[in-house]
Amino acid sequence: MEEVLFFAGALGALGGAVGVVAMRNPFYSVLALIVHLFSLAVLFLLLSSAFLAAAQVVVYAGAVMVLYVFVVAYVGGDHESAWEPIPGQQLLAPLLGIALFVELAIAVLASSFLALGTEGPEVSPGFGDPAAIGYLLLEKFLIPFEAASILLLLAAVGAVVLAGHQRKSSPGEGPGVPSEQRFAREESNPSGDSSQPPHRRVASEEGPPGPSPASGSA
Amino acid sequence: MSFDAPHIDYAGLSPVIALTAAVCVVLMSAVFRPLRRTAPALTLLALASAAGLLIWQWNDPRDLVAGALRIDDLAIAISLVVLLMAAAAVSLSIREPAAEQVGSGEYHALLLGSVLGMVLLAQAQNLVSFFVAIETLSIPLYILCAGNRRREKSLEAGLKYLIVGSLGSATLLYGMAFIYGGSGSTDFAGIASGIGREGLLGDPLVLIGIALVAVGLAFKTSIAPFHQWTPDVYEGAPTPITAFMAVATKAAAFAVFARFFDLALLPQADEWQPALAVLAAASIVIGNIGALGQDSLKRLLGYSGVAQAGYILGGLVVASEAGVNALVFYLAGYAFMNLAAFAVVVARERETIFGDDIRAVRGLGQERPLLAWPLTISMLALAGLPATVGFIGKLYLIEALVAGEYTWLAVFIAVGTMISLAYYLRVVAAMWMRPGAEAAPSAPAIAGASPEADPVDPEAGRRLYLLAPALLATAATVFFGILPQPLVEFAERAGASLF
Amino acid sequence: MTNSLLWTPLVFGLIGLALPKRLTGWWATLGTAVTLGIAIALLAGFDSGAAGLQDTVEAEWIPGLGVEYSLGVDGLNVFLLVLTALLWLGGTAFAAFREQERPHLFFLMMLLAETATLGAFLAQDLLLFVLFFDLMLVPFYFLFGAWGSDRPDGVTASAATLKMIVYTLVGSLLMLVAAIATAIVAADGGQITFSIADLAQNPLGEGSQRWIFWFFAAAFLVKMPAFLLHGWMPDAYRAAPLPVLAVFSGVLAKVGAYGFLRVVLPLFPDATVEFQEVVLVIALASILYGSVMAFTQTNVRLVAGYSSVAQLGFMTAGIFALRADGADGAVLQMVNHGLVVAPLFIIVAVLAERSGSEDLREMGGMAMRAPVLAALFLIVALATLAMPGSANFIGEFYILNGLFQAKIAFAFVAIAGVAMSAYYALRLYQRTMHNRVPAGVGSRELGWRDGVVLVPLVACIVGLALYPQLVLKRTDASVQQSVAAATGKPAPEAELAEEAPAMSGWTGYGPLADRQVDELAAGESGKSP
Amino acid sequence: MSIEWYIVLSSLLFAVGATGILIRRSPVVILLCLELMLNAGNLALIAFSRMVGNQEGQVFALIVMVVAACEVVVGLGLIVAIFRRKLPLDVDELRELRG
Amino acid sequence: MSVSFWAWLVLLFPLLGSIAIGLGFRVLPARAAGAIGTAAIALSFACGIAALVSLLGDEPEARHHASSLWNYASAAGLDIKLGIFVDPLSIFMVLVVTGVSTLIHLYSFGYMESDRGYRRFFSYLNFFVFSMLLLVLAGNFVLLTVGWAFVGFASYALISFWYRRATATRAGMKAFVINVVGDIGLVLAAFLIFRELGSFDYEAVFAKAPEVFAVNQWTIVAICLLLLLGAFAKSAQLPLHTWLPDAMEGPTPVSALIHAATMVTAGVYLIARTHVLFDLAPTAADIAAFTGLATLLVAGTIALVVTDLKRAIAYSTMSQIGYMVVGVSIGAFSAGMFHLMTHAFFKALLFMAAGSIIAAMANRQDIDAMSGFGKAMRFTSAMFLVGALALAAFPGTSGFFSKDEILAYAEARGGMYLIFTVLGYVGALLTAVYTFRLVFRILPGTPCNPAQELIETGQVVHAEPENPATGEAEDTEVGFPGPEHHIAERSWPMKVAMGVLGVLALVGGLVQVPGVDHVIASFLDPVFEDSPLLEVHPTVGAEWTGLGIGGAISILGIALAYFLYVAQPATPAILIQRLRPLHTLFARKWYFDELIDLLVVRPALAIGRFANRTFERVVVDGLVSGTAETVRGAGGIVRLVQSGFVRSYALLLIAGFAGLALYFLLASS
Repeated sequence: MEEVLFFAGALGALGGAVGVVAMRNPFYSVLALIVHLFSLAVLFLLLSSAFLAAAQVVVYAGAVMVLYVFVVAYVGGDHESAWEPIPGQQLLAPLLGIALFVELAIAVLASSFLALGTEGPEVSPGFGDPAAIGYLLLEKFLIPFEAASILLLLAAVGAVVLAGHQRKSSPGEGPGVPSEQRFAREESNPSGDSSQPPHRRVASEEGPPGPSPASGSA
Repeated sequence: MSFDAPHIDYAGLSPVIALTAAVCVVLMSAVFRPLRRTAPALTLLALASAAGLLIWQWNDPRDLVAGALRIDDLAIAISLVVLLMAAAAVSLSIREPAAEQVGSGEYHALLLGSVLGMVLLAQAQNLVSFFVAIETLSIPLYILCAGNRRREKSLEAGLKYLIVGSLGSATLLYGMAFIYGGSGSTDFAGIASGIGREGLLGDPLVLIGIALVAVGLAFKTSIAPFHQWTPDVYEGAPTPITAFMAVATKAAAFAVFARFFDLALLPQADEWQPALAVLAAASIVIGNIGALGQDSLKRLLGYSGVAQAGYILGGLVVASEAGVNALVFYLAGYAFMNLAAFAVVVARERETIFGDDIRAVRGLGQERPLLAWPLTISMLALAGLPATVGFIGKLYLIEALVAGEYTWLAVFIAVGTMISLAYYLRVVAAMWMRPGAEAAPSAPAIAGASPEADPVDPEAGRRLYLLAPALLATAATVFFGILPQPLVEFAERAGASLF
Repeated sequence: MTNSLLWTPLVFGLIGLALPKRLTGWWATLGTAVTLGIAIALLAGFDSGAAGLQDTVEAEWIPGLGVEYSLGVDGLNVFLLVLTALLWLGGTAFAAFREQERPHLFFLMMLLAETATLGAFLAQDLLLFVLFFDLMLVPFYFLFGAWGSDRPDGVTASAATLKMIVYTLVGSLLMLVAAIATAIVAADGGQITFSIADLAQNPLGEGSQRWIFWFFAAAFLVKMPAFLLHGWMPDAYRAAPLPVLAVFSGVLAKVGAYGFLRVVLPLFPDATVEFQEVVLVIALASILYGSVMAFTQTNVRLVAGYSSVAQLGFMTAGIFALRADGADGAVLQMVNHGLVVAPLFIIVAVLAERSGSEDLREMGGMAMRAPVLAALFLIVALATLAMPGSANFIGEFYILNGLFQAKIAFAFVAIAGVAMSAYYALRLYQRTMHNRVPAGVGSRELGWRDGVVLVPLVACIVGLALYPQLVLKRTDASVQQSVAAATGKPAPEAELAEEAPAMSGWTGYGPLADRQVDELAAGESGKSP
Repeated sequence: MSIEWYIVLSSLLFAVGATGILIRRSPVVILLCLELMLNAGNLALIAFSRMVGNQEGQVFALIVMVVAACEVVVGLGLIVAIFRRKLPLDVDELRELRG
Repeated sequence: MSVSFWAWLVLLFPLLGSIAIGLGFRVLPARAAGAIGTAAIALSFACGIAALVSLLGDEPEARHHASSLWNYASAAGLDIKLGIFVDPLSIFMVLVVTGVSTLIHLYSFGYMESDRGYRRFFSYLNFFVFSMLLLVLAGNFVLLTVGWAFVGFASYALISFWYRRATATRAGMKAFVINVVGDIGLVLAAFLIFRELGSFDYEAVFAKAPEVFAVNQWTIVAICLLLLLGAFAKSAQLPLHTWLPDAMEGPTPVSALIHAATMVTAGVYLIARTHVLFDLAPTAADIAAFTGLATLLVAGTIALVVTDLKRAIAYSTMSQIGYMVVGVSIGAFSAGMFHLMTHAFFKALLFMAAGSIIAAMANRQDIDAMSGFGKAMRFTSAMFLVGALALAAFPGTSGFFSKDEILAYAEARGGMYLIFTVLGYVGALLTAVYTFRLVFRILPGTPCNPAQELIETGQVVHAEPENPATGEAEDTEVGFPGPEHHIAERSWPMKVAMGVLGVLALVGGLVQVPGVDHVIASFLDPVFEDSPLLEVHPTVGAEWTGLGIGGAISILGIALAYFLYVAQPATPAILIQRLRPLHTLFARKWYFDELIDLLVVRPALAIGRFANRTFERVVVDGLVSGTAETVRGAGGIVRLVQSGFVRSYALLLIAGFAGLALYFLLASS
């Protein structure tokens, strides 16, 4: 039973991951990541960390992914061209990936930790349940916990700062349209199906007429 | 399962608390219009108080909050360097376009946040707080680098920094995971005892973990070959931010580098010492030859930063008290040298149309001696010429290296210094000497020509908030070059706290 | 005393910044004059005969690193100090008589350079020595670069200077490493000290001596410069402003030779003996190559420059004869060469003003209207070629004698340089002063301004020619000590310096003693791969 | 199911994520790939925590999630800013800084 | 008043004179300079006499005094004092030098009268005398070297006295450099002496030498050969003689003083001075003797054919010095010195007369252009004739006694030394011929234009001065015997000087007539008493036979010359036709200049050019720029890798990790 679950989860996670990397359309990549996250949650469960599994589903698959979807929808998830400007990248990247995996795997398999071969020690039923984690967070890891909260705050501020409007649309907005017009444009297509974002540098050929995010959300 | 609240030593935590509070307060100031202008003042106040509190804790090392942090002289020393740079950055940020676009409040809040991260990092002795701290340090910097959204370069720098930085943290995290797995603990002490266990010493699992962590930290300290973000981000980011992170990030990262490797990973020293030595040598060479013929001063300083990081790493390689002393000393000196240079760059950026191009400082010797001298001395100091703190710093490092039987690395430092003269002196020559061959303008896009231009302030070179940091830093550079003993003792206290 | 000698110039320089432009030059000259006064007082109070240090200053500096602020005077450096002070007075005065752009900076740098140089000579702490050794370059970087002259063929002053700085720092940075290594290896684990005297007490093991020796040697040989390491010299010499060049080649080159005596011989005796021949070969190469180049050059500066290469070769050879007489000669020759080359460059400056060129082919016949200039130049030229009767001759005589007694073959090669020096020095004089006057050369008599600078220097040459014993007497004891440290032969008592009885040479320094040296050296070199 | 399996899986995921960063040019997708790597780290942490039988690893993982979220937020904000600035959303075309 | 006191004074006056004239060159009126100069030398001559007197005061074997002023350079076991050594030999030299110098100063007083560089000339001249005296009085080898080099320099300065003449400066350079080679020989000898004997002092050295060295031990031979190097360079012996003929570029009084009477005989003095060493190294002594012999013959042959008056006399000087060298080398010390003295007299005289004639010729020195001065300038001609007779060893003249004494001694030593006697007489024949060749070409016959003008108008021609060597017009700014020329007939100082010398040249030989008296020998012999060779003594009979042969040969030679140049003036041309190769060989001076040029000068310059054009550029600069380029290139690579592509940065990062991980995996146990 456990094996089945593991392989299911493993396949899901792996598939999701590969999907993220392989999908030409960012929108699909996001979806693939969601699959990946869900199957990871399953693995977490197998590793007797229920709370983490839950958090995974709620925080990630929930909140974060939604954020992604929105942004992709806003900036327009157009396909990226297969054109590779960096010589050798397409060749080296996979090779390095494999090398990376091999090295890590060797490290694991060659390790002399006997425990690696086991399923881990017997643990109390409370292992990894919210209470245990909570205690740890408030006792030993109080500082990281607090720090993380500050970090969240800062990140939020940052997001506002970056994504928010220019404070003063002073000269130097660049030779672009004045801000009002841009607003107008943004209002004009709220779902952001600006499949042709303004001012492109590289003419990227349209991908296969798959369902555009707009239609997807429609 | 009963909740036993950890003992919280508020005195020890006070600097952190102060900074945290400061972040919130400064943010508030952004919300209420009338308080807008007070942000810099508030920030300086916060930094000063934090510094005071740190000094109050001087020479009283102890663990805080269940060993998540440890406040000792190393942490305090590094934190002080960070605070110094932060204060300088605040001063340089006055009238900084980026600050105005981001909004003074947010800008300074983010700056403080990053400082908080660094202070935490300097104290961290637990993997979790280590990781959180390093992220708290980085994320605000990502934002600040992109701060001047009007300039494409700034955004590009932000994005690059974010992507590569996150990649670095991911690596770091993965390494931490392995080390945790190998030692079964997240506390540095626990790790040390864990990996030191009989039969497990030199286990591939742990070693790979070390490799991953090394990469992550090497990235933060811009050690080659993980340095490539450095020149780009330094050039793209708003100059005050560059000035800040050039030193502060390095300082904090090196602090935890030293703490983690010389404390937690000491049992494995024989394995990681050679590796780090090679990295150090690589960044000395790459940094120095990369800086040759750079026209952008910020870029030049970026590459030189890579080289300097290589020197500093030498202090860590030998895993000895002398090494850490040298490291701290050099970082402190580095702060002064860099500050002087960047202050001048900021000034010239604002008063000429050349931006940070080397042509911006041509003929500075006659035009603005008060700006020329700081830049000259900082260049000579970075080149390690005598009567500057740079010389003593190199001396200190070399002494540690030779004592630690890494003489070949010392030779590398010497050779690197020779190469570095070629570009440091080029800047000096531009300031004092007839243009000659320099004159042929190898025209890179002059910032002024593009619509991204920031307003020009012909008087910037006379503004006290730019001159003061430059002159003070210069004075310090020379003073500690001639009477280094105080700084040496400072460094020795710091080093003593690890061994 | 020593302290004031060291810091007076810098203090004057800093005060000078506050003065109005036209005064700075004179203020600086005054400063150098005061320094000279102190130096002479030092010399007057100097106890000849004594081998050890005198007027020492000891103070903690960086106890954390074992670095001490310790200065001292002994036979090795006392005259170099006086020479430094003297030449700087000359150079500064010469510059002060002329309009300088940015005088504040110029004279500040001049005086800073003087302090640094004096420091290098005074330092008795290895690291302090290295520090000053490097520091010397900084002011000269500015002086050469900012006040130097660009060449028509596009080699800018700053470029040439950069070349010089990087090239010479190659040596001195390695020397920094070597110095630290010396101290640490010597201390092995114990309290680190850089005090040269202490380090000399417990020499290092063979192995570490070998490479450390070469690091130091590299630094010194580049500074001189020696054959193959002189790549920086031609450009730098052509770029440099002449008054500065006068002090530069008058004094700085000697620091290298001095370093050998002060540092290398006492600290690395085994390596010294082991590599004696190698260094001698380099020295001979410098002598021959320098001379050959000197008589093919047409640029006056380069003639002087390459002649210095040859001269420094002689000094190196003298030192590495590893005999007291050779080393004595070397020290004497350092002083002489300084005294000769500085006026030479000043004369070059004067000539250039008259002929509007520094090329021999465009000069000539100037003696007619300028007999005084001609006479002074003649004296300088004769001293340069070590005319017997000049102190330079005594210097070379001692050097060659030492070499002859130690390594006869080398002496025969080296002496060829003497003949060549006769040719190039006289050629320099003839081509400028004699023969027909080419067009565009205005032969004018020496102005009193230049005379004031030149005559005293020449007077010193003459004076020393009449009584070289002045130097030898004071240097001998220390030199013997330094050499004895290397060869392991006990240093004879100091009275040798006072009044060497005719036969003492016969008894103590006859063939026997020399054969010992030879065997020693031979044995060592036999061992070395 | 022995811990090794989990670790090997996580390292595989890590490698895939890394590869993704190297071959994808859309900043959004690159962010996703970073997520992959962080999650690989999480998986490793949790597996190890199971192996050594203490929950510190799990807490660590939890914190990592938070951090990841922060990075995402900032990253996306940056992407929006770049989009606003009418620059192409392609990391290869942001290369004014080089040399 | 001790001997050494006087000796110091001897040194002092010329130095003072030189300095006084040199410093006062602006204020002193021209004549005053000349007067001071002459007076200074005269004074020092007087002191020389005084020294002689007080020297004669003490016992013959006690006649050597060393005295030193101060410690010149003594350290590390070397002991070099500023000391002099006075003994009959040095006093003898002092007297010859100062005596002749006084007369030549007097001569110059008139001869150089209208020269721009009048004061400079006397300053140099005094300095030369000082140097020469230093040379002969020096008490140790170092000081000897000093004096040695000083005279070298003085000769340089005076040769290139007319420094606008390219030929003059070149000649000066040549003389100086060759002399420096000689100095080097001396210095090396000094080193070797010090190595073996541990001292530079004459007394110590000569005292110790016999104890330390076995006869003909290689070291002592080496020492002597090195000394000879010095001696030959100075005394223009083969093969280092080439500078002497060129030295004639200098004003004629200079030729008379330096290149005939005094300096060039320094080598002879040196050999005599160090006879102790040469006694220990017979081989070296013989080498010296044979070199002298070769020189005297070669020079004689050349003198037969050169047409430049002064050069011809110069070559005869060479050959006469050859005699002296032979003399002192084979042991005829006093005879050699004696010849040195007489030679000083008549050769100086010859030069003075020649100078007077050349002045009359307006600086032309080509004998082909001269004739008939017998009528034009009676006094000069008379003096020239006297000098010629003495030089040709005409019976009764000074040369007659001195030269033949050397040959007689050689004959007395017998064995291979007979060669010297025989060839010496051959040389004597040559001497007589070439000397009277000059006489018969110049004095008799129909007067040439200048002579004619002199006879008719009593005016000396005022041709535009031109360089006799190149024929280009002189740049008279630095003078030359001046716009008007001075001949003995017109200027009393010249007349006096020549007159005195003429008398000396005639009767000077009478001080040492075999069987009659031997002033010189008895005066000098104490110096050489320790020499085994002193035992050798030609019998009076032998000497007289020798004198007879010598006289006969010289008369024969004169007759031959008369036949060739007066009786049958055509024959020389025919002979030249017949012996074309021989003549060219002589005329080209046995190709010595070419040889040296080929062996020394060209290679040196070639090396210089190579070093300058090739080595410096390629190797030295290559070393610098090469490294610089490499570094710069590497920098280029780094900047290339810094492509701006964030993904390639990531790639490098991960690659870096891969490498690091690999290392750690390998390091793992």
